[in-house]
Amino acid sequence: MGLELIIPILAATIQSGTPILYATLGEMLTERSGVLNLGVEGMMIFGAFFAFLVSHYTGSPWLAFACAGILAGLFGLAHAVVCLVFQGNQVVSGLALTILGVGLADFLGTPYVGLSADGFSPFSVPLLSSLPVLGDIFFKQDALVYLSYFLPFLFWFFMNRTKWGLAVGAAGENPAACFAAGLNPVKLRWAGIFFGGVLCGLGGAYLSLAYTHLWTNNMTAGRGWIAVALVIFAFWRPGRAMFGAYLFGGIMAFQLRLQAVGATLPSSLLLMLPYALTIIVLLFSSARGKGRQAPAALGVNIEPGE
Amino acid sequence: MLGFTIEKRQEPLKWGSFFIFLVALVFSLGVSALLLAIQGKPPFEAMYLLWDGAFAHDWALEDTILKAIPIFLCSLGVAVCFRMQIWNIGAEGQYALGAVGATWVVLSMPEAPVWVIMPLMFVAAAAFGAIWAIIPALLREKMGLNEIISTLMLNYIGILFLEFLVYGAWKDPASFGFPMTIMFPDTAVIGELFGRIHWGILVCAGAGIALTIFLKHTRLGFEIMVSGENPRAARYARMPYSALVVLVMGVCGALAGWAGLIETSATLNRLQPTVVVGYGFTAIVVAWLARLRITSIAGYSILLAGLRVGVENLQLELQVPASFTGIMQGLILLSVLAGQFFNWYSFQRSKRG
Amino acid sequence: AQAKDLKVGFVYVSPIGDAGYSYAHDLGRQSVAKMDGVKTFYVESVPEGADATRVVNNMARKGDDVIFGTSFGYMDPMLKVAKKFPNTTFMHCSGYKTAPNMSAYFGRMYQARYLAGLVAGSMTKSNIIGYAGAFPIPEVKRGINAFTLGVRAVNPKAKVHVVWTKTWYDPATEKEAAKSLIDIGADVIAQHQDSPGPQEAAQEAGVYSIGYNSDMSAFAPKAHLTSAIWNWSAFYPVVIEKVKKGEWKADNYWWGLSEGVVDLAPFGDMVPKKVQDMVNARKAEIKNGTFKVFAGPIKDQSGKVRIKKGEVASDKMLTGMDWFVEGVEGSNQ
Amino acid sequence: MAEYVNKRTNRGAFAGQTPFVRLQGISKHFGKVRANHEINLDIRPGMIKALLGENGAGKSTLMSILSGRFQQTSGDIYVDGNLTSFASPKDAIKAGIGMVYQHFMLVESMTVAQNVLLGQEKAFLVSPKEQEKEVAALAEQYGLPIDPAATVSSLSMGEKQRVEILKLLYRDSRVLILDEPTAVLTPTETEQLFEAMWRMADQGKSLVFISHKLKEVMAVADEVAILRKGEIVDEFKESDVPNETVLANRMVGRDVELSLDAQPVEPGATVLDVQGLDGDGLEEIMLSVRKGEIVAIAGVAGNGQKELVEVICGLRKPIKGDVSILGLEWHDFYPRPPRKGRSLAYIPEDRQGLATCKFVDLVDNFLLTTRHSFTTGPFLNRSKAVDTTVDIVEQFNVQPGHIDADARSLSGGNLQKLVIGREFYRQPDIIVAENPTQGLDISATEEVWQRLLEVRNRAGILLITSELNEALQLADRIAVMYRGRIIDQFPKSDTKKVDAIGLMMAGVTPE
Ligand SMILES: Nc1ncnc2c1ncn2[C@@H]1O[C@H](COP(=O)(O)OP(=O)(O)OP(=O)(O)O)[C@@H](O)[C@H]1O
Ligand SMILES: Nc1ncnc2c1ncn2[C@@H]1O[C@H](COP(=O)(O)OP(=O)(O)OP(=O)(O)O)[C@@H](O)[C@H]1O
Ligand SMILES: [Mg+2]
Ligand SMILES: [Mg+2]
Repeated sequence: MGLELIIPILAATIQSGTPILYATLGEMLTERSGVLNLGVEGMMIFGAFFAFLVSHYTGSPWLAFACAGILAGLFGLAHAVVCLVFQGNQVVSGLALTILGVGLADFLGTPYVGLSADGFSPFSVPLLSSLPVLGDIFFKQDALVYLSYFLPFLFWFFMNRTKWGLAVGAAGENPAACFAAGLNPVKLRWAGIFFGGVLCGLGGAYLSLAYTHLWTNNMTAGRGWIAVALVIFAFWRPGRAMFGAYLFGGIMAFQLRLQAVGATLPSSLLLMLPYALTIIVLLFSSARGKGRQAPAALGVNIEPGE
Repeated sequence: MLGFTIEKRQEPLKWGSFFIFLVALVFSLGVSALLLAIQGKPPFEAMYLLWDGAFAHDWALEDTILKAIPIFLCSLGVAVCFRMQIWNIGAEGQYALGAVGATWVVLSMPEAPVWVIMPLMFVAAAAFGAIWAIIPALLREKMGLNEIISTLMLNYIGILFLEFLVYGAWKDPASFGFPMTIMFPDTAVIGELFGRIHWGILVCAGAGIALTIFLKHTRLGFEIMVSGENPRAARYARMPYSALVVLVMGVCGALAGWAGLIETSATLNRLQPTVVVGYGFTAIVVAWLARLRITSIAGYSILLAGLRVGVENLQLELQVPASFTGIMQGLILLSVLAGQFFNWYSFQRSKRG
Repeated sequence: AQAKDLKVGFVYVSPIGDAGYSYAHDLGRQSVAKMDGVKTFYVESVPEGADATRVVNNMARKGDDVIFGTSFGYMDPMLKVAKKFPNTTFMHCSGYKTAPNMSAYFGRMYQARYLAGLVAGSMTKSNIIGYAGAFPIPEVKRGINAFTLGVRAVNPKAKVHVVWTKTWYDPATEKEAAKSLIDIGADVIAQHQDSPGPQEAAQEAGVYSIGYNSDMSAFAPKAHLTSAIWNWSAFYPVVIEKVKKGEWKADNYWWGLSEGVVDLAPFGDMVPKKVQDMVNARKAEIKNGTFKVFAGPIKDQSGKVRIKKGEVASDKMLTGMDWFVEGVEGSNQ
Repeated sequence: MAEYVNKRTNRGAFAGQTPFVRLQGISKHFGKVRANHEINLDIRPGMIKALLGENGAGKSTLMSILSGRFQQTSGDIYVDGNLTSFASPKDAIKAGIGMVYQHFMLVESMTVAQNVLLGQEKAFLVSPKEQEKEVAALAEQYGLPIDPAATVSSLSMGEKQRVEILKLLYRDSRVLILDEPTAVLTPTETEQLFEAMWRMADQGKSLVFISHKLKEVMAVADEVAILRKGEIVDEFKESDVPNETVLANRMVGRDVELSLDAQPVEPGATVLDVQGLDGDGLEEIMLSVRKGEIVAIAGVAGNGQKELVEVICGLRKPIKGDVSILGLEWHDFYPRPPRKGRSLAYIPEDRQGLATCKFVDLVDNFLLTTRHSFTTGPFLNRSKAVDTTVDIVEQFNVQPGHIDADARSLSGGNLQKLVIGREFYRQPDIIVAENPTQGLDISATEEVWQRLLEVRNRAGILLITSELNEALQLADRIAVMYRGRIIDQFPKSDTKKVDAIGLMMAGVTPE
């Protein structure tokens, strides 16, 4: 494969990695606040549907993008009610959220299948896009991709350099300490779940506004689960989330092109590649023991009156 | 703030917990009915149809139980892992591998008599499922690889492996190119026991009882319980922690493998990709709802199976879309989960102003 | 004259909201529902296998007079149930087994595919045509083969590259598959999935596209050459009419262009008049039976002759078509 | 043993001022448990008030109410004479009240500065440099040296405590509550803490000091209040604090002996022999324990004791050197699970996290290390274990004696008694006890010491302690550890060396 095929693969890598990147950062934020939310898939598809819906009726992709995030975040709050108020098990609640979200999006979305809506299209960034190689890979994408370039840094900055970010992190590491310091870890977790949900919704919106300009049922097709896995893969660090999302998207893009050039391997085997490689890459990095630990209180509910 | 404070109970509710469960169930059914009413469907009739299609007739109950069998087996295994705080979400892949293992036996000795082929199918399904579970167990213990991620990825790989075989080497030449193996010979089919219920249900009963005894009354069961409660204490008490991890994962894989075998042999009579329909994920939900208790797992398996079966009746009679199953399932889960709160806590009118 | 309504049930493999295969069947159901003295029912998202048996069984038990199962995997389940309900009429789509009260039926989509192939072969400049396939099953492979035969009939140098997505409706992946084909130089993209993702990819890249299921021109007005489309409304009401009149008998219904079950969507403006005329002429020949798509000699990928000169592929061979014709590039698994 | 010299300078300066805080009729119930009952207490500026009481007397609960973590069932809190109520620690912090909990409330993965400023950052954007500067200045002001940029997980217990205190000082707390602050500290660290406390009191702050160590209470406290079963039974002002014995008797409600009579026993065979153990921070460790003797390893926590104990107890593989236990090489001894006879018993410092399972009942906790004595074939004979647990609970005076209660419902002292009873059940030949009385009250401490002395007749004991007093009370031989090495070993009778232990612990070798 020559450069003329590698550049499109890398450009496609970024595109297919972007929705996963948004969702991974969303789940990462929620987990950093100490809550495991396996409802990523549900929130993503919720976001994808409402993004499409709003754009279809208003013709404004940006408005649609924002609405998708907010609505997905609100939807995610069901998880907060169950886990933060009623002390429900986070694993089941998240699974339930996925089941409910996929069901609702399906239920509400059926009349809109096959319609189209305005969305984001690629444009070249002046100057930067004329860079050799890099320009073609990074700077001929759509606005949401450009936005996502900043996201890991913003995430890092928020968690490490802002008052609220540090507080959210404390709620995930040691809610009792957080409480004793005069903060309210339960409120912080509400925020973690909401804004995590917002990011997941934005990831979903990317699928129906930028990746395609369409809505169909089951549009997320398992990407939410990949995001959950990538949070662990990334050791809860935003920079590595970017790496993980692009790695995954890259292998996906690569295997399709391998088929396109006429490889005769059975497609089942090629499709295994992204999953197998995720394990292998993770093995190498965890063997080197370079992981940040999971938030210490991840998945543990804050009991009332403690 | 609202004039109420939350009090922790000294003892969890016993019979009250069943009542709470019923209230939560009724609540979620009420919300579902409301959704239907908004759509202009008759809500009470809908709830009746749901009941009718899932439990009210012999055939309905049979359908429900048939569907509950694989869910129960997967859920048993998942619950054992969760008891040890091993987050195995790979039952789906282990189920697929079990189906592959059983089919492998059938394809390699289609002529063998039933007393050879059947036991070997069970051995192979258990072994294949167990291997698929033990890989992540070993990766976890030897290389420190998080098992959530490895079991999740192995789900995809296992299912694709099944597809690889069925689309390729194992394809029935007489299937007109469709991805399916040959029909199993009668010797390899799990037969009916009473009504349409096949004797796979005996496997469930056996596995349930054996597992209860194992967990409650054996030393290994005790060690698993302690390792789940406090892994550090397990190490302190010199329990073979890594070996236990491999053991519970192996048990889960074997049980999920059997579920795959039973589904392939008893209901499909051949292997095809559609054997994989998400029982492994439903099992996780069931295990948690049942709070990892084996008797409750049986109950919740039947409940969730009944829901899936009953909603078809809704579709047939009221043209409610299939996605409504998901909505109802999600609502029931969330409200039962929230309701469990009252097992341990109560709201008390606060004494201070 | 309506003593009792005729009850007709449909079983779909995917949600009818998929804008594709099940949706097309459901349009057919809707035209049945408009008939006098007929009531329709359906269950969607029924997995092939055990669930299908249960659903078909329940429909029969509830007194449906005619049951349509629209996916290949329903064949054995329907056969099982058909034995138990001899007074119910069973119609199974895309299979080959029949019973005294069960027919097989399908549409000759490959005829429309062949015509689409003629268009694609005339329009390509790079001589590379991309084809995004769903699953490597005979129905899809038959379509790819017919399409390729069409392409090579007008352009023997052209090749058809196939990418499998293993999805029926994942717009993102399907679009990505189309992009991967465009990256290797394809300038016409055809598809056999239900989402218009590949159409979008073609439009964005400025290449041509060919749709499937229904007229997909709305999604890619600048790229869309034509679509190979289903029209089940031409079939279902006819069957019901037969049942009502008591004329129904078990058979193998394979309807095609001539009955209107499959068709080609209107051409895009960019298709030259000359090409349109050529395709329409061939269409007429197929309709009146003077032209057969799978008429020998036809070689497979390895150059081996599969259909000898002077022979025409039987329906049985078409049903189980598991190889690619010469000119297809890619794995057939 | 070092006597603390009170270095307060202006104790009298705040006399007669109105109390910062007045508690009136405070009661607190946990379900049926009455943790506090009708408590009245004044906390006055410039005073160090000691709270004394047995385990479970209600000290921590009372202070948690004051710091806003718990809400009282009834009763009033007055701050500066005004009735107030605290819905959360936030309110208490605002009122100037802060607490250092027995189990530190720190975010281990954050830096010292981040922890100190947590929830108190002045601006939305946070600059680590600024934060560190600020914390360094504060530390300087109160004489609490610490590296503000260090990650908390890398700190010693004493340093963590300093972070906790800095947190309170940063919040301008006027009332600082310290719950058993010295339990985890080394003598030097304790001394530093006291100096800091005096300095704070001299600046007019109020301090509440909870401790089980009467010597410390006598040294630092201006006032003493004694709790028993949730009620205040005695209060002493500055002038009339009585002596240790009286305090102890008031606390327990009966006469207590404050010292033991440890008659030496004739030592027998060697049960533990460590030769040239190296690696994991350890250097050339030579150590042996014989039956009938108690060898104490004294030293500041974090000087390799943990690693040494883990190797001896089988939780860590020896990297280099020989460890032989009961005549068997480490690798021959350790594949075996714990069994009755010819075995080693380990009484870890972390009773709740390591030695027991919190959410499991006493029988299962008993079975933890004795399970092989109750196994037939693959099965576990639980009914036999129930009988034995009942015996042990009775014999070792574990209160309350419900064997179907969870381990977490036991107080620290009673849990320790259960652990000791369990470990002795196997009739071990060697016992490794790690700070066995940490956090225990006087009577529980006394009981544990007695048990260890009794068992010496048939076992050798390795005692790891950071408390000099404990080593002196129990040991026949003392080894001092510093930076992974044993820098000296001597019998207790060598008074000259015994006097120099404090210096040795700081790495200074006499001569
Ligand atoms: N969260 C709680 N839930 C139930 N009971 C509790 C709780 N906290 C404390 N108690 C009970 O309240 C009583 C007082 O406990 P507290 O911790 O205040 O004692 P303490 O004097 O601090 O003991 P120690 O000297 O061991 O620290 C005990 O009987 C204890 O069992
Ligand atoms: N969640 C709880 N439910 C019931 N009792 C509890 C709970 N948490 C704590 N307790 C009780 O509170 C008491 C005090 O708890 P704490 O953690 O202070 O232990 P402690 O007795 O002070 O032991 P130590 O001083 O060794 O830490 C314990 O004796 C225990 O009985
Ligand atoms: Mg206390
Ligand atoms: Mg205590």
